[in-house]
Amino acid sequence: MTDAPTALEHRAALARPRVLSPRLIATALSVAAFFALWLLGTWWMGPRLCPSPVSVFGFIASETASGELPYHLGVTLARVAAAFVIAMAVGTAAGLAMGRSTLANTLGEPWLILLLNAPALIVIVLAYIWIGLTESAAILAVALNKIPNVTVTIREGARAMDPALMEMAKVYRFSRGKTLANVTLPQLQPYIAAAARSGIALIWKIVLVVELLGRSNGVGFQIHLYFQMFDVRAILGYTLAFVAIMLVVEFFIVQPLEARANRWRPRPV
Amino acid sequence: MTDAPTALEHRAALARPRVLSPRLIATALSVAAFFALWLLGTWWMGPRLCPSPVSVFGFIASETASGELPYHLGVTLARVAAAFVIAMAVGTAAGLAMGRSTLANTLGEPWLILLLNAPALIVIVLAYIWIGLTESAAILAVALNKIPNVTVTIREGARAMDPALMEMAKVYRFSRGKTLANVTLPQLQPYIAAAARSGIALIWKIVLVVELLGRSNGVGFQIHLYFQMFDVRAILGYTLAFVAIMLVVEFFIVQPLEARANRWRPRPV
Amino acid sequence: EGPVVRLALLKFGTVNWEADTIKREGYDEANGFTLEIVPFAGANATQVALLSGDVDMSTGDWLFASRQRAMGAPMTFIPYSTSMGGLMVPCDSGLKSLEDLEGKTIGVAGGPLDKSWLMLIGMAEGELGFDLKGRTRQVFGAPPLLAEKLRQGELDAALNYWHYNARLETEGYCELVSAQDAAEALGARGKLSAIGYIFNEEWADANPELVAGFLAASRAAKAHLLEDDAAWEPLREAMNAENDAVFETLRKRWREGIPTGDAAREEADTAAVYAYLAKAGGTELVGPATEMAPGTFWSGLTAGN
Amino acid sequence: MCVRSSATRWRSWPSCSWWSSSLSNRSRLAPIAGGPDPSEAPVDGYSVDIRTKAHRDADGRAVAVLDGLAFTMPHGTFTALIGPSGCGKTTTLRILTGLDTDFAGTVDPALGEARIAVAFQEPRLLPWRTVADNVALALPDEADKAARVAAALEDVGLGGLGERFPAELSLGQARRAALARAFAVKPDVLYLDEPFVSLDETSAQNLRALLLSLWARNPMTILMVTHNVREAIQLADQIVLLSERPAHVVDVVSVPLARNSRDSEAISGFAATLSRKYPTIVAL
Amino acid sequence: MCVRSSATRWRSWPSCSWWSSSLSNRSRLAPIAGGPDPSEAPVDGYSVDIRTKAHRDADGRAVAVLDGLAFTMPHGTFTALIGPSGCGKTTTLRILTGLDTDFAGTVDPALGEARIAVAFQEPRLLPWRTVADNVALALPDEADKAARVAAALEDVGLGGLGERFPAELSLGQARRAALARAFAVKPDVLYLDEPFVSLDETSAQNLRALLLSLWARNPMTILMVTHNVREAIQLADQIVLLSERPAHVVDVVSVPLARNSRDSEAISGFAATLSRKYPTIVAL
Ligand SMILES: Nc1ncnc2c1ncn2[C@@H]1O[C@H](COP(=O)(O)OP(=O)(O)OP(=O)(O)O)[C@@H](O)[C@H]1O
Ligand SMILES: Nc1ncnc2c1ncn2[C@@H]1O[C@H](COP(=O)(O)OP(=O)(O)OP(=O)(O)O)[C@@H](O)[C@H]1O
Ligand SMILES: [Mg+2]
Ligand SMILES: [Mg+2]
Repeated sequence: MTDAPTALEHRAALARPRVLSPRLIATALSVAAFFALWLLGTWWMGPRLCPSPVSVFGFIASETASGELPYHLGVTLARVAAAFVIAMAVGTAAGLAMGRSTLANTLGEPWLILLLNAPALIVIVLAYIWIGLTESAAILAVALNKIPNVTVTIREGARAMDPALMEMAKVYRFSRGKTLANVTLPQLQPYIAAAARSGIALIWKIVLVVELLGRSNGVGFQIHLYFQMFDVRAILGYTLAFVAIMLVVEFFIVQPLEARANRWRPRPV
Repeated sequence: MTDAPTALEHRAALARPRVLSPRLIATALSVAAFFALWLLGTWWMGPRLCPSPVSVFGFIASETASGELPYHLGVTLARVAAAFVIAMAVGTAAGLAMGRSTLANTLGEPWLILLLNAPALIVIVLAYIWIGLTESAAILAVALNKIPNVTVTIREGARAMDPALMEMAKVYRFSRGKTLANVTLPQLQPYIAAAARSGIALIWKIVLVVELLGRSNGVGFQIHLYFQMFDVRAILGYTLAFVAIMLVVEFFIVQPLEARANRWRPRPV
Repeated sequence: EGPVVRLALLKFGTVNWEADTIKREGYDEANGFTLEIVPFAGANATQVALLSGDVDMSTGDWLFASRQRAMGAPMTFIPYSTSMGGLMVPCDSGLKSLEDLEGKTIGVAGGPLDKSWLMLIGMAEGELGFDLKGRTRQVFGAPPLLAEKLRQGELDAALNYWHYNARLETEGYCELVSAQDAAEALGARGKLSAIGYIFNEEWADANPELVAGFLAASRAAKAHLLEDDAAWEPLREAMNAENDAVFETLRKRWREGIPTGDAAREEADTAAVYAYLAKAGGTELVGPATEMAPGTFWSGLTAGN
Repeated sequence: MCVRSSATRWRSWPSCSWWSSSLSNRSRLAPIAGGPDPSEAPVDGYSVDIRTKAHRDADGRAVAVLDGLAFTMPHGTFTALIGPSGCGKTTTLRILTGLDTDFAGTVDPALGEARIAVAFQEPRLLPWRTVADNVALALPDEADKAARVAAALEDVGLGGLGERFPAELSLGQARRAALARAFAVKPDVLYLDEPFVSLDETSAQNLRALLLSLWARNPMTILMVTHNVREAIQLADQIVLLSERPAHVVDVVSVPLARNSRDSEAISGFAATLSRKYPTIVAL
Repeated sequence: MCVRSSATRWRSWPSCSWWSSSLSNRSRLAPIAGGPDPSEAPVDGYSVDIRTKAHRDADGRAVAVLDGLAFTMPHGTFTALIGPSGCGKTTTLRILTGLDTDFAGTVDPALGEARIAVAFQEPRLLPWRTVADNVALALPDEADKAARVAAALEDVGLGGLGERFPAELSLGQARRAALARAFAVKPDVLYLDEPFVSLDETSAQNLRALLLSLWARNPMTILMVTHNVREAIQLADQIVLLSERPAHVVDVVSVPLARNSRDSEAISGFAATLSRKYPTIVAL
C-alpha cells in the first residue's frame, strides 16, 4: 500500500517488447500446476476414482474420432447459445427497467425473487410438462433459470449509474437509441460482462440438467449415462471438452473484445 | 426521455406522508396477479399438474404442523448460510486480487474458467467420493460451485474501480484496512450486492442437488422424493416455503441494509 | 448392542418395504445385527454413499456390480426382486405387438443403454425381425416425467419401472411386453433379477456372519410380506398409494417379484443376457468387461448360504 | 479548407476557423468587439420566476436553496449570474435546463422547447468515447459532421487531440472539450456554469473571444454562471446578483458599457462601482 | 470552546478557530501577514530533477509530457507552479507525491518519507462518507479528532455541513471540503492543485488567509499549482514558470516583495513585470 517513492531512478518504459512473455510463463505455470495436482490425485485415489490425464485425453480422442463427442458437444453448445442470447436480452432489459424505475421494480420484485429461487428442477419439469418434451421447452426452461440472475446483476448496475452523464444526454437531447448505446450500455459494461461470464457457466450447468431430464442428446445426456455407470473418465472427458471450448472462447473472442471495450480506462502505472 | 419542462407550476414536494402507499399497492397488485395466474393454471391443467394455491398452502400448513417442513427447511437454510458465507468471503478476496493484479489474474484465470464450467453434479459427486459423505463435503461442494461466480463478478467490479479515490487513499497513507473499508468495499458494493443476491439463489439451487445426491435430509431431499412420486403439490409447497423465507429476508433485512448503504446516492428527481 | 449394518436406500423406494419390515418385526436383532437405514433421495445417491464408504450396503443391479468389479472395486450383488418393468400402452390403443409401434413415440426411462430397452430391442430383432430402435422414435427422460407424458398422450408407449407401471395399470394402461419376456426371448430360462443389494466383497469376507444374518432377515421379511396381507398395512404410507387399487396392484406385483432362489440358474441366465447386452450396449454400457465379471453374484449365495 | 496549427501551438490563435473569424492576434484584455448590440436586443425574453426550491438531504430533511428567484433573459442577450459559493446557481441552471422539475414557480415554457447546450461545472464527457465522438454525439447527423467537430476542437485549442479519451486529457483540456461541445451545437439558449476556470488567462481570454464571435454569428441567449466579476462585465449585457442561500435576486444590473469600449480600465472601474454597492456579493 | 458562526453566516469570518487566529475582519486584498519570513528559511530543500516523463495513450503511443523539469523547494517555503493548460503541472505533482513512478529522473527521497497532503484538482471526496468522515479519515486516530474535524470544516466555511454527503454539496463547497482535509492533516509537505478556483473572491481570499495562517503556525513546504498570477505573487516565495508541453522550467522567480507589503498595488506591479518578461506564460 505504501510503496512511496523512496525510489529514485526510474527508466521511462519507452519500449516493452517482451510484454507477452511473463504472461505466457504465468499461464503455463498455472496450467502445469493443474496437471500436477491432477496426477497427484490419480496417484492418491487410484485411476478408478481419479483417472489420469492421459486416459481422459485418450477417451476424448477416441470419442472425437467416433464422432460422438463432437455431435453431443455441438447440440449442447447450440442450446447454450440460444438460451444465453435469450437470457441476456430479456434479463438486461428487465434489469434496466427495474433499476431505473421504482414502479417497475416494485411490480417486478416479488416475481424476481420467486423466479430467482425457483429450483431449476421444478422449472424444468414444469416446462416439460406444460409445454411438452420439446427443444423449445428445454431452452425456455434454461433461459427462465438464468434470466433472474442477469436481471439482478444489471439492476445493480442501473442503480449505480452516474446521473451526471444521463443529465448530459438529456440536455443534448440524445435519442433513446443514442443514450442506450453511448451512455447506458458502456456504463453497464462491467455488469454485463459479469452477468455474461457467470451466465454462460450457469446456463451450461442447467443445460446439463435439462438434457438429463428430458432430452435424448447433448453432453448432459452423455454425462448422466456415464454417471449411472460411474465412469469418471468419461465424465471428466466430456467436462474437459466443454471447458476447453470455453477457454478458447474466453481467450480468443471475449478477452480481445473486452480489451477493446476497456481501451478508455486509464492503465494503472 | 424528453420530459422537458413545458411544465409550469410544480409544487415543491415538501411533505410526502403517503410515500409507502403506492408502493404497497403495486406490490399487492403484483402478488394478486401471481395468484390469478396460478389459479388460471389450475383451471387449465387440472389440480394434479397444477394444484391450487389453497391445496398447496394446506400442504404447507400440515407439514409445518407435523414438524417435517420446519426441520428440512432449517437444515437446508443452515447449509445455504454456511456455503454462502464461505463463497462470498473466498470469492470476494479472489475477485479483488484478480481484478487488481495482472499476475494474480493470469495465474488464476485457467482455474477460474475450469471451476466456473465444472458441472455442479461432478463437483458434488467428486467431493462426496473424495472427502466422504459428510456435511463438510456437502458445504464445500456448494461453495466450490459458487465461488467462481462471485469471483467473476467482483473481478469486474475491481477492474471498474475509480483510480482517483485509490490515489487519494494512498496519498493520505490510509492503512490497508482503512482503504478496504472506506474505499474498496463501498465501491464494490453494487457488485457485492449482485453477487450476493444471485449467489444465494444459486447456492440454494445447488444445495438441492447436493441434498439429492448425498444427504438424508433437507428440502432438496424432500423435493426429489416428491418428484419421484410426481407430487406437484408437495414440490410447490416446499419451494414456496423457501421463497417465502427469501422474501422475508429480502424485504426486512437486505433492503433496509441496502437503503442505508445507498443513502449517499443522489436520489433521482 | 450388536454389530450394525448400514444400508443406503431410496427413501420411498420399493426396497424400503422389505427393510422397514425387517426393522418392524425385529428380524435384524433376531439375526444378530442392527439394521440402520440411511435414506437418500436419488438412486445414484445410494451408490455414491457406497463408493464413498459411508454405508455397508446399497442397492443397484448386476451391471453396476460387474462394471465396478471390472474397474477394480470388488462390488458384489444379491438379488432382491425380479420386478423389472415393461412397455406400457393405453389399453384401448389397439397396439398388440412390438411391430405395431412402427412410427410411434416411445418413452424410455433410464436412457438408451437401459438394460430393459436393450433387451426389448433384442427380442424384437430375434422374434420378429423388427428394428425397434430404427422404426420408432424414442424419448429418454426421467421416469416420473415419462409416466406423466404417457398420461398426457404425448407418448404412445413408455418403457418404465414397475412401480410406475403398477399405477398406470389402475388407470387404463396395459403392459405390451415385460422386460422379463424379453429376457426369456434372449435365452433366460427363468426370471432375472432387476435389482439387488450391493456391497463390497471385502467387507463381506470380513463379516460373513453379518451377511448371512442379513440374508436370513431378508428372507424372513419376504416370507412375512408374501403370506400376511396385514403386514402391508404399516407400509401403506411409505408406498404412497393414492387409492386401494394402486395399493393392491403394488402388493401383487411386488410379491410376483420375489426371486425363486435358484441362484446358480439365475447367475447363468444373467451371464447369458449379459453377453448379449455387452454386444448391444458396447463398452459404454459394460465398461471393459465383455463378460459378466466373475463374482458379480455374491459367491456366498451359490456356496449354499 | 484552411490549414490549422497543431495542438501544441494552438495558443498562437488559429488564423482561420470554421466560421473564419477575424479574431486572431487580438491583444489580450483589449475590448473584444462582437455580439449583438444590447440596444438592438428584442424587448421580450425568457422569464424565470422560481418561488421556492428545496433540496432534500440524505435524512430527508428539506434544505431551502432558492427563495424568490425571478429575472428575465431578453432573447438574444447575455446574462451573467453571480453569487456566493453554494448559494444555488447550479441549482438554478438545473431548473432552467429541465433537469430539476421539483420546485415551486414558473419557468418560461419556451425554454423547454428551445435547442439548448450546457457547459456543466464539471466536464461531463463520456469517458468511453473519444473527445471527437463526445462532441459529435451532441450534434445532429449531417453531412460534414466530422469536419465540424474537428473545427470545434481546433477552436478551443484541442486540434489533434480528437482521438484521445477523456482520461488522457488534463482537466483544463477536458473543460475545453466540454466547451467545444456546447459551442458546436449552435443552440438557441446556451448555459455556461463557470466555463473559464482551471484555465490559464491566455486560454481563457481566447475562449471568451471565441464565445463572443460565435454569439455574433449565431444569435442566441446566453446565461453564464461565474465568480469572476471582471469576466461578467467584459461579456454580459446584464448581471444578476444573488444572495447567500437561500438565494434570491439582489439586483439585476445592466452593464452600461458599450461592447467596443470594454477595455481593462473600464471593466475595473465598473467592477469597483459594483463592489462598493454590493460589498458582500462582489469582491475584487 | 468558542462559539462558531453557522454555515450560512460563515462569510463573516469566524472570530475564533482551532489555532485561534487573529485573521478576522481583515480587509480584502490588503497585504496578508503570516508565513515564515523568506530570509529565515533554511537554505537546503527538496530537489526535483525529472529528466523525461511520457504518457502512453490508448493506442500505446508515447506522449512526451515533461522534459527537463528541475527545481528545488527550500524546506518550509512556498513555491507556486505556473504553466499553460495541459503543460504537465498535474503530472509533476503526481510524480512528487509518489503516484506516478514511471519517469526518468530523480526526486528527493525525503519527499517519499514526508507526511504529505494533497488538494487534488478535483475534490476527490469519498461519496459514501459524510463530509466530516472524509476529513476524519485523513487524520491519525487521536483523542479530539471530532473536534478537530469540526474546526477544520468551520474554518473553510462548511460549519454545520459535516453530516452532508459530498453529492449534497455544491462544487465550491466540495472543493472547500477537500481543502479542509488537506489543511487538517498538518503535513510536512502540502501540494495544492489550483486550490482556489470555482470560489467567489471573498471565499477564496479567506481561504488564502487561512492557508498563510496555518503555514505560520505549522512550518511546512508548500507547492501550489495555479493559473492565477496575482495569487501566486500574493502567496509564494518563489514562482516556477513552465513552458508548453513537453514542459521544462523556463525560470524560477523569487518574489521580491516582503510579506507585509504585498498589497493589491504591489502585486499588480510585479505581475506586470512578470507578464512583460514572459508574455507567453504570464497573462493578466
Ligand atoms: N494517459 C495519457 N495519455 C496521453 N496523454 C496524456 C495522458 N494523460 C495526460 N496526458 C497529457 O499530458 C499533458 C499534461 O497533463 P497534466 O494533467 O499534467 O496537465 P496540467 O498542466 O495539469 O493541465 P491543466 O492546467 O489543464 O490541469 C496533457 O497535455 C495531457 O493531454
Ligand atoms: N441533495 C442536497 N441536499 C441538501 N442540500 C443540497 C443538495 N444539493 C445541493 N444542496 C445545497 O444547495 C445549495 C446550492 O447548491 P448549488 O450547487 O446550486 O450551488 P452553487 O451556487 O452552484 O455553488 P458553487 O458556486 O459552489 O458551484 C448548496 O448550499 C448545497 O449545499
Ligand atoms: Mg455550482
Ligand atoms: Mg492539472
